[in-house]
Amino acid sequence: MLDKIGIAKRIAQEVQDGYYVNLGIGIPTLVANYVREDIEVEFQSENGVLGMGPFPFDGEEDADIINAGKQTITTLPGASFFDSATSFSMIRGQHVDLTILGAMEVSENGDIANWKIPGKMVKGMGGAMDLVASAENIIVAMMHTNRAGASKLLKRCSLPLTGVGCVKKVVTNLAVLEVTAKGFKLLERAPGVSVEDIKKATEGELIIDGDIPEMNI
Amino acid sequence: MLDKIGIAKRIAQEVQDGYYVNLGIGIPTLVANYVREDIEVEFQSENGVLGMGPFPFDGEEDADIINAGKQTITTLPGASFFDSATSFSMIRGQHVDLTILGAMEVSENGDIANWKIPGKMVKGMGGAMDLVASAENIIVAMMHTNRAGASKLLKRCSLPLTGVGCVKKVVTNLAVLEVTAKGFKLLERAPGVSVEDIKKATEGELIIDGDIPEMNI
Amino acid sequence: MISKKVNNVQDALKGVNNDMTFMLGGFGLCGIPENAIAELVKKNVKGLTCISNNAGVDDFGLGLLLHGKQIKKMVSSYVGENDEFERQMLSGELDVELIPQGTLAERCRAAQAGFPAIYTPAGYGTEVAEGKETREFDGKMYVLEHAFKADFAFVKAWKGDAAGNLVFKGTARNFNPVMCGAAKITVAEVEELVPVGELDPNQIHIPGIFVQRIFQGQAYEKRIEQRTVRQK
Amino acid sequence: MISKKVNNVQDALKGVNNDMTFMLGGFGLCGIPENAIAELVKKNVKGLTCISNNAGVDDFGLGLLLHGKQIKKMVSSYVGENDEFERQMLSGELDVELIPQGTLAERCRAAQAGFPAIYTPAGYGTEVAEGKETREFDGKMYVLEHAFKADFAFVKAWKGDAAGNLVFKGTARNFNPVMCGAAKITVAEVEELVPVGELDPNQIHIPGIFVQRIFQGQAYEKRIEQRTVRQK
Repeated sequence: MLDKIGIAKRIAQEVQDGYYVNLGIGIPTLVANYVREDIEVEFQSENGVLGMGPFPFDGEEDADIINAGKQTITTLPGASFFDSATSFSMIRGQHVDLTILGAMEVSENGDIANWKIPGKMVKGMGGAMDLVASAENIIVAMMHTNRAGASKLLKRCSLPLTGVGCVKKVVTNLAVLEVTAKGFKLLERAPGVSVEDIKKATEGELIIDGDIPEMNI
Repeated sequence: MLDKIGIAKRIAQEVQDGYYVNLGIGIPTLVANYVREDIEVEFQSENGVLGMGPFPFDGEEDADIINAGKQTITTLPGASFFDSATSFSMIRGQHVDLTILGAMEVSENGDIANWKIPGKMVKGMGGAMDLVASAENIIVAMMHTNRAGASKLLKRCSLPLTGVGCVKKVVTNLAVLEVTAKGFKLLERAPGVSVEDIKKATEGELIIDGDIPEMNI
Repeated sequence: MISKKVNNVQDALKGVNNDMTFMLGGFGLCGIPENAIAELVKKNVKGLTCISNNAGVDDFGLGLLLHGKQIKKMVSSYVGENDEFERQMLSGELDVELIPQGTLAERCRAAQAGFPAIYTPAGYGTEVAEGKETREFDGKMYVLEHAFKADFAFVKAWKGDAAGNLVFKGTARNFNPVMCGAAKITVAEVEELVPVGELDPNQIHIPGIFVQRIFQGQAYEKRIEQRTVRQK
Repeated sequence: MISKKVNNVQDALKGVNNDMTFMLGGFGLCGIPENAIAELVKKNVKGLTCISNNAGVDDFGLGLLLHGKQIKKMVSSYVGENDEFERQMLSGELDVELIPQGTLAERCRAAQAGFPAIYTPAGYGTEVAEGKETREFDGKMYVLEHAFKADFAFVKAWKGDAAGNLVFKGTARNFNPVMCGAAKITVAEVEELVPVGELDPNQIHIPGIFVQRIFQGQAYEKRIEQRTVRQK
């Protein structure tokens, strides 16, 4: 079973040379730390920066240079700043190659819910609805089950949706799954996790085709 | 009766302090030379410049700095360059206060035709259709009649339209006319031109209300 | 050169009134019009509709207007980080319309550029699209979203000149440029009002035609919401 | 940093083929991709559809492609200044679609930004709107115009870097920025390819994400169409 860092490490393997990547808040943000060093990747943040670097050194932070999580950041050579319309031109226009974001629920047809829980304070969707409606390549990073032990990979999402039929891949603490026309296709098991464990934790249609390899992290 | 320069001089009186102005090719271009010197006006050209100045001195022309007529120009302090989408945001978004352009025909309801003569080589509308569809304040500069002596102020345009119901004012070699719901309202006569002369030269509905003053140029 | 310069924030906010709709630039607390917000607090105008990506924090940014119960409705994409906001929203005192961030940006840009509405894929199939027209183009579904209408846009730039030309810095740019010219009156406050002619005409982010009033801002706090650093 | 740099115009034009649709930046002869056009002439690709505000003059710009009868269709707003163009159009060899200049710009921008279509007032009530959907918003009529689809966009910038970032000069900017990222592959040629990091991130007109290939252009002629001067 993976922890959050494990999930981030596994997703980092999906990042390919030449990719522009948008990382959501939470586990997705950690992915940046584990991308192979021999490939070139640029990180976009929807508040208006391309070519984000690491956090600034203590004392060098600039209030005018932040990411979409409102964290102070730095930029790398080749970076650029732009306005919000241009930023979403990159996203809506499918110039960003990979979007990684967290979710509360994913359904077997690729719907995602990650912005609202009825009855609780709603903070808003931020850029998530634009990202999921536009990105061609969306990977969800999340725990396989919620704190009560209920599956987050469902037949149908119970929470208000963020987007429909958009998720391509899900990486959880238990497994890597591809969203196909027939449901969640199990691709890999987390270390020490059995196919049976994954079956039990998955409410949506689970497709098990032949031997399922263990992840190589 | 006015010549082209006279028409330009009369239109220049319509330009008010604080106006952003877009000038078409031909007579409209001349208007810039006769704007009062005690007011502040900025000229926009739809190829992407705001704050145009006079032509450059001989030897100082820059191939990268032209107006929409493809003429080499200069810029004044406070000028800016921008892309074509931004340029038409200024026009479509009604940030340009006054548009002055030439026409082949204007109808009594404010339609304008100035881009195409069937059977002849068509050069295109350039930015004219965007300008006339968006501008709140459009003044047409033209001769009252064509070379054959036929009126260019018509009940209905005979040529393919550039825009519908958009012209607010027409300044010709004979008169200044306002386009109203009831037709062309005669506002001023050119020096030495009688109301009768204007009547004869106007095919569209002409409204003559009281004494018509002579222009003061 | 048409001058847009006004002497101070008081002159810049002339005509501001109760029940108006405002656009306010900024993302989080980054690039917000601090001077305009402070003056709106002083003027104590009420019943406002505010279009702004975020709603500030409890004691800064739009949180200051929320504190005085000046805002009737917020149109935003993300409104966390603000307890008073949550209280007013849950009690029903505050009306909140949440819309996707890219939609918010483009509805501003539509107003700026004279487009009545846009088709965006964002929110299709979600409650954001409820009651809205949807339409298929090339096998993909889109939602029709209308241009905003606002009385004032308050934006903050890094540098500007009397002609109204603006240059922004870093990610403090964000929504500020798309709000310029998107309201009846655009008020720009700048950290540095430079002499006309000093800004390179080639490097102006917003030409002055989109700005009606500009003034030299004072005493910028530029608060950082999430100070994240690494050690040397 | 993701490098977009290619060594020369030949590499930049790999994949270019007969019957493709191209976008070409420039207004008149100002800011046109001279190197790409010259190479297209050499490659002698035929049956092209070219989206470009103008069609060059007889012996320069797109006129060079017209001369070789390489263009099947032009989509432009203004095509004067070109005798060969007129001859081919009147003889029926060349198909011409004339559209308003602002519509042309925005149909490019729609493709760049992922919008399927836009509503513009330009051309309503004219033959440009014939056969197109029209619609009223707030008492004003608009025409629905669709995003362009193109295989290559050829643009010309003043400065650029290997990351694909571009800076334009003066009115040579024009349609170039709105065409970046509006085709499957955007090829940028620059007068000066500068080291990565030299361009101020705050002053980049087009971020590299919108550009797939960039190369150092050669021997720019930058011809002036209407040399207008005054005497000292």
